[in-house]
Amino acid sequence: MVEQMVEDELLVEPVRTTEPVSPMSAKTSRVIVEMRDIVKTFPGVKALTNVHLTLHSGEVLGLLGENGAGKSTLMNVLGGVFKPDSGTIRIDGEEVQFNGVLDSQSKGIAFVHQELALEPFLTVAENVFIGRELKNGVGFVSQREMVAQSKQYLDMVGLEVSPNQLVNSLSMGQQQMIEIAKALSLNAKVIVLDEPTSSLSEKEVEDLFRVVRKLKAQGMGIIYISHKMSEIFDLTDNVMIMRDGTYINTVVTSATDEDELVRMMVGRDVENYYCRVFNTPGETALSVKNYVCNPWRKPVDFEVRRGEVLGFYGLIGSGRSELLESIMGFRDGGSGEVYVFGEQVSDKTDPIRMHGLGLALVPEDRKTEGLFLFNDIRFNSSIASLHEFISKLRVNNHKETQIAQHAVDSLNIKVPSLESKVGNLSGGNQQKVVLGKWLATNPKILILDEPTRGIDVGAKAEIYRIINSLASDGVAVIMISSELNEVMNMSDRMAVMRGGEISAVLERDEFNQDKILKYALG
Amino acid sequence: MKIQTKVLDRLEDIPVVGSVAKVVKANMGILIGFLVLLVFLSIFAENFLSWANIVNLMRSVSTNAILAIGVMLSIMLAGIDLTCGALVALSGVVAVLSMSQFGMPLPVALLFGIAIGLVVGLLNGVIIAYTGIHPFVVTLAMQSICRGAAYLAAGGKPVTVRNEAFTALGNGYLGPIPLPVIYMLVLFFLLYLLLNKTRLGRHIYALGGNPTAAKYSGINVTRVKVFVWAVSGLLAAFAGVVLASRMSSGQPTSGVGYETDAIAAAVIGGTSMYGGVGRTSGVFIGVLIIGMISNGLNLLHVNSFWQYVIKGIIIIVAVYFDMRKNKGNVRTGF
Amino acid sequence: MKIQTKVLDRLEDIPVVGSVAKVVKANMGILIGFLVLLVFLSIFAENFLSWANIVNLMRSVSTNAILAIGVMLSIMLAGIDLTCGALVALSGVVAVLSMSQFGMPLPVALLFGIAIGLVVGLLNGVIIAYTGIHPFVVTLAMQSICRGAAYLAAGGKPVTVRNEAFTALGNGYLGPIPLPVIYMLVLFFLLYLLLNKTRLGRHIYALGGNPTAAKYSGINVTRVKVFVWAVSGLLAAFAGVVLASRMSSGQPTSGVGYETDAIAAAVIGGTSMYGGVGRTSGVFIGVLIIGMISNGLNLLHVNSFWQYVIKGIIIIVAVYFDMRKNKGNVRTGF
Amino acid sequence: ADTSAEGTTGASDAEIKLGYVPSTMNNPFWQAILDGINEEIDGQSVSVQTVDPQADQSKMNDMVGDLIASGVNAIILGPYDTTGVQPALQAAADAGIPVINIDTPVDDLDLVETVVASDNKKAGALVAEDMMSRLDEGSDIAVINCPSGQACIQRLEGFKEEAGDYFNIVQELDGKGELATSLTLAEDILQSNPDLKAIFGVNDPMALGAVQALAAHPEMSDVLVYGVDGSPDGKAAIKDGTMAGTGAQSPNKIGHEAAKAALDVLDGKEVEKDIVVDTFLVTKDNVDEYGTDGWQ
Ligand SMILES: Nc1ncnc2c1ncn2[C@@H]1O[C@H](COP(=O)(O)OP(=O)(O)OP(=O)(O)O)[C@@H](O)[C@H]1O
Ligand SMILES: Nc1ncnc2c1ncn2[C@@H]1O[C@H](COP(=O)(O)OP(=O)(O)OP(=O)(O)O)[C@@H](O)[C@H]1O
Ligand SMILES: [Mg+2]
Ligand SMILES: [Mg+2]
Repeated sequence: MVEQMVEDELLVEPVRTTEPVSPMSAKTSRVIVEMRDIVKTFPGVKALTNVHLTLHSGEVLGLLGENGAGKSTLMNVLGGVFKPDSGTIRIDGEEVQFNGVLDSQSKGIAFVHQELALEPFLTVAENVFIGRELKNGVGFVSQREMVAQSKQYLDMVGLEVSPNQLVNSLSMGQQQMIEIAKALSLNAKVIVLDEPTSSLSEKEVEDLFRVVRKLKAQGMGIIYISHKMSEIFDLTDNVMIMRDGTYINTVVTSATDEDELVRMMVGRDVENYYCRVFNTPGETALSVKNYVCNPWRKPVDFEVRRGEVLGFYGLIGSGRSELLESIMGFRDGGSGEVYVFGEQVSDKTDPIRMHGLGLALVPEDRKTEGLFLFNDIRFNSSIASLHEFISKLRVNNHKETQIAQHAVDSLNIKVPSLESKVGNLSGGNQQKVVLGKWLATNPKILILDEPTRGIDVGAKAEIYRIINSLASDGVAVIMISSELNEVMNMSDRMAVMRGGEISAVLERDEFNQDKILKYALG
Repeated sequence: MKIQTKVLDRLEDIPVVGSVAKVVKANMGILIGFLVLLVFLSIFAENFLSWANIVNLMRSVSTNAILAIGVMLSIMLAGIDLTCGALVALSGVVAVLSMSQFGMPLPVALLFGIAIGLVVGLLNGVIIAYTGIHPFVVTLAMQSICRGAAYLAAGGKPVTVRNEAFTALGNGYLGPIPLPVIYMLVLFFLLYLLLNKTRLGRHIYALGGNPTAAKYSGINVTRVKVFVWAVSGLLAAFAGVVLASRMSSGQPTSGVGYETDAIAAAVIGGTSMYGGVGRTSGVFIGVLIIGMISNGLNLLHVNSFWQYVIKGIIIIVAVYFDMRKNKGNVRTGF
Repeated sequence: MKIQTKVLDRLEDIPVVGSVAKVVKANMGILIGFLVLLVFLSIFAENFLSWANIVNLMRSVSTNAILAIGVMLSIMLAGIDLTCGALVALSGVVAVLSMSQFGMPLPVALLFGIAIGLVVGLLNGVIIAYTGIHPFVVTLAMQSICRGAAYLAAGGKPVTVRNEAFTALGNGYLGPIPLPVIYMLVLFFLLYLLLNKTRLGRHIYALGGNPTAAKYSGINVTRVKVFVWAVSGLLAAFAGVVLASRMSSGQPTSGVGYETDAIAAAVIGGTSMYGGVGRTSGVFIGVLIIGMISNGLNLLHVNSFWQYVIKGIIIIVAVYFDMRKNKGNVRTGF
Repeated sequence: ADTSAEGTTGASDAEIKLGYVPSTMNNPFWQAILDGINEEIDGQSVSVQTVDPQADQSKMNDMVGDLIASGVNAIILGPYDTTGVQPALQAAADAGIPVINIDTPVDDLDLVETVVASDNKKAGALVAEDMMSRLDEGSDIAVINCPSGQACIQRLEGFKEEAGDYFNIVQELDGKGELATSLTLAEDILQSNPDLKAIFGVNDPMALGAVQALAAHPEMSDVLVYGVDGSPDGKAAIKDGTMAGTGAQSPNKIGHEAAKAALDVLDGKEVEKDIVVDTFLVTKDNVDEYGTDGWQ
């Protein structure tokens, strides 16, 4: 692993320009944020080495880099979460020292974190104003005022939930929108969006972009981190590229193309992005009939065969995760007929039984559902396949290391060693660890819930390649995704969900963006 | 249960009825348990509903109530406060000694007794906030320290003082209502204001619900923690002083295991040990239930050994019902 | 400290030395505390290092050690077991009564005494696993129930039995080593095997680290929880029977507060109250430290009241050092 | 027969209800008093209601309130703290319920009808006396005390007053009134005091802890162990020769006397203000007089 990192570094000598180019679209704009020579080290990891960043008012600056390149760390420095080891930050030309999140907020910086950070037991309105609760004349918190004002921000992002609802009852996508509404409510000068669309689908992304463009027009500076190239080209004025904690370059978006960006980011060309060889599917692996997750939902039917990829597309909250988690037995209250390789599984399924039958589900929320953040890579990647190396009071350490090392190698996980704590990895690398854990179990039916959430382009191609080879080996794959391109390119067939129901199951030759969106939106 | 809840939803829009309806809805599970217990005892325990017994019951729950307020706050942060029982003893001893040994005037002595609680509470809070040691461990160790200090200060035996005004503090009445009951009600009202009307209250919910999010939201996490344990210490000391007044003496042995009843009351009242969830009204009902178990079983002539068994069973059943009712709203991370 | 750690890293590659070096490294923080205490007591407390006192010390820690194993497992799941002290009393009473009252032969009586612990532990585990009520609440309530049951069974007074074989169980020797010490060592070895050499052990770490992820990883969460609390109950009952044998009687009042010492030992030994972290060797050292505090202070003729204070301070300091050493590896979610 | 309890309503005329308020039910001593009470009222239409204040004076006060509310006719009460019990006594007086004070006299004797007590101080003194007769002046002795109980404090006081400077008390530790804890303490005491001549356990369970510890130290078999209580287990140990003596009280007799006094007061009869139940020393010489099956 370590050697590999060194190798990557040698491939291309990064083009280092000391002076980042200024956005050509905003000649009159002023510099709001200037970060220079930022250095940040964690025990054993140099996360940032002399990184610069310049942001103008009215600019949308894309921040691009592989998983673990240091994007979030740089933003955490700007957001007052981490203190840099050295380097300077200027806001509106004035040098600042942040001693915490509040300092940064008070300088007009709003931050939507990569990992959701909402209060589960507070209402939507309370979450929007957390830390800055509105007061009434007596000095007490004014619930009414907060509800009224938050409504305004929810409308802005186009989210239809009641401000009085508890956040723990919302889906991930909805929560992400709330984070954005919360950032908007700060009325900041700068807004940092760290992978805000990782669990949003097209419609919400559009809503978000509308908002971002409006803010930009108002002269706000926006830093936008994403691994989705289409978004970068859609939205940003300039793109700054980072690799291995160093600053590589800043380019004008309209003057570059995807290949160039990828090359700067990864240090090599990435070919065959969606590599999928379609074979004739085999026997039916999983068949679901008359299934309801909740008594108030209409029943759904679908099946997936060996060697095919069944895509699940839908808007956020359309119930994709809910359906498949319920079938796997992770949620109570589901009922209906489930057949695995023709054999009926009793109505009330339980996850251990399903795993035994060769099913595996890579969950959507890596932090809470996927990872043991305080344990190391070795532990995390082997926990689902213990029977392979522990039996009768004997632990085959060699085999265990092999499993972990295989995950690291095959998914190109960037880690100092197998003993690194998973909680310290970058978001994308964490996602790979979760994937590795399930691949190690050699499942016959693999359910992937947003498998490329937060994964960089290079690794995405890697994951697509793995999906393809699994399918070729006769594994039945179900892939839930909010990225239309991904589902369209990777699936044999696609189930579109809307309001908890499957509104259509489309064959590959029927794939058509408008048609799919029509079924998704209703 | 569906239907009742819906009716309550409608009622919420009517002004005064509304807030009552809200309280009832939030406490549905535990209220049913409370009512069952109430009706049962009213029928089977002679004199249970007599004014004399009600006064007696309310006075006897007041100590636990005051402790439960502090303990509840600590539990809302997914922590705990095990020091409070020992602090009851220490503060009582200190207050009494201040008068009997050092001849301080009553107000100064009271201040002293209460101040010791504040100091211990602050110490708890600071250690918890700055070292990251789990509150269970910190407050457990502090319990041992406070108990030892109480014994040392008192020389191992109860210390007494004769002071009318001091005695009145715990034994007096305001009209027909014992003073400790008044204290309890006032403190519950303050708790209500804190949790529902202040920023700090929101921050307590936030910190308990998701510490990372709280940090990212710019909440001063350290201050909230220190505040909570300091208040809990302060309240325990206040309860201790009142208790000492009721007995005209400071007993180094008093308060043993009081934290247990306070925790039980908080948890029965819907405070979640996973943090982030708690209601003032719930804790009040929890305190009443714990008090009624002991009072009621005594009135029913139940053997004290059986009381242990019955109390254990009631706690589990009560918490279970509260959780069932609030399913989905309460974390069952466990 | 950096340098030592590096030296230890190198040593790890050598076979036997390696595992010792690993243990030393993992327990660095607490080992230093342990050695400081050891050296201090060796110098100042007469007879501390005499063979007789070492035997005495080891025997006296054995009860706490056995309890600490169970309690540690429960803490590793971010839970707790507060029932164990009361179970010590209940199982002792049941074992003695089985012989004295019902004339059962010794092995049957022992089985009975231990079985009661298994039943109570299973009950704890089942309630915790199926209802989602926090272990603190469940085991606290069960503590009350067991204590009551012990009093009821014994009729409120100690029950005695004269049986040579029974008495030997707790008072006998294997060569120069008291039997309870042997039990303790065997149980620690089993704990080591469980945590390091079995799938169940991994599952315990996983479940404690992240219950949701454990569920999604296909771990039978329910079974692991039931197992842990059942084992803890079983161990407490075993400790209770051995203790009863040492006293030749079942005392319904025994074991009060034992859970506290067991928790302290586990936590000093590096078990994290946030779950997911714990080492067999650490708990062993933790048990020794807790035992040495009391034994050493007694040998130094320190007054009981001061002992409370000193013990509290040592617990905080010891846990603090352990956390500092393991910084970054230990959760301070709080 | 109900004359003096007009203040309480709801008590049925057919039956007299007595309230029994011990310091704690977790100690066989108080259980033995209850046995005495029950024997005394056997066959009469009298019932006893027991509460358990768990060695906590404020709980005791609350529970006396419970008893008053439940309409008892008289209360037999052993205070945990002689000062702190005042509000409870006052409440009973206000409700017109007579209180029979047992075990330890309360501070304000005007509020109780009579005191039925065995002298705790004397029990300690008796132990000191016997110990002095058997050991040389200046001998090392250790005490296992239970400072959380006032009876224990008084026993030790009596012991120390009687013994003066005669003994060298090398150690005084908190055995929590309980056997298992005392067992560990006694082991430590034996380690650090090779010249020890005697251990005074301030109640029998603590003394028995010392006995168990000594069993593992044959080389120190001449260490004398004393207790206070006269519990069946204690007397059995004396008979075995593992314990030297115990300052015996007669909880049984206290129970009888207290119940009798309560019924007399309710009948309107005069009762003596101070009923002393004898305290005496049980040693190997006289243990057979009392038997080891029960309390005396
Ligand atoms: N708290 C921490 N402790 C130790 N190392 C850390 C910590 N946080 C981040 N790192 C390391 O710093 C490096 C940069 O991480 P960062 O999260 O900034 O990456 P990123 O560019 O945001 O990646 P991604 O696209 O996957 O989100 C990684 O190697 C990561 O392991
Ligand atoms: N824990 C929960 N409690 C209550 N309701 C929930 C919960 N999780 C999801 N929901 C609701 O269930 C519906 C389906 O959510 P689900 O997460 O399955 O959607 P999804 O299609 O996977 O979308 P997303 O991309 O947002 O994850 C949503 O309306 C959501 O509000
Ligand atoms: Mg990131
Ligand atoms: Mg989803």
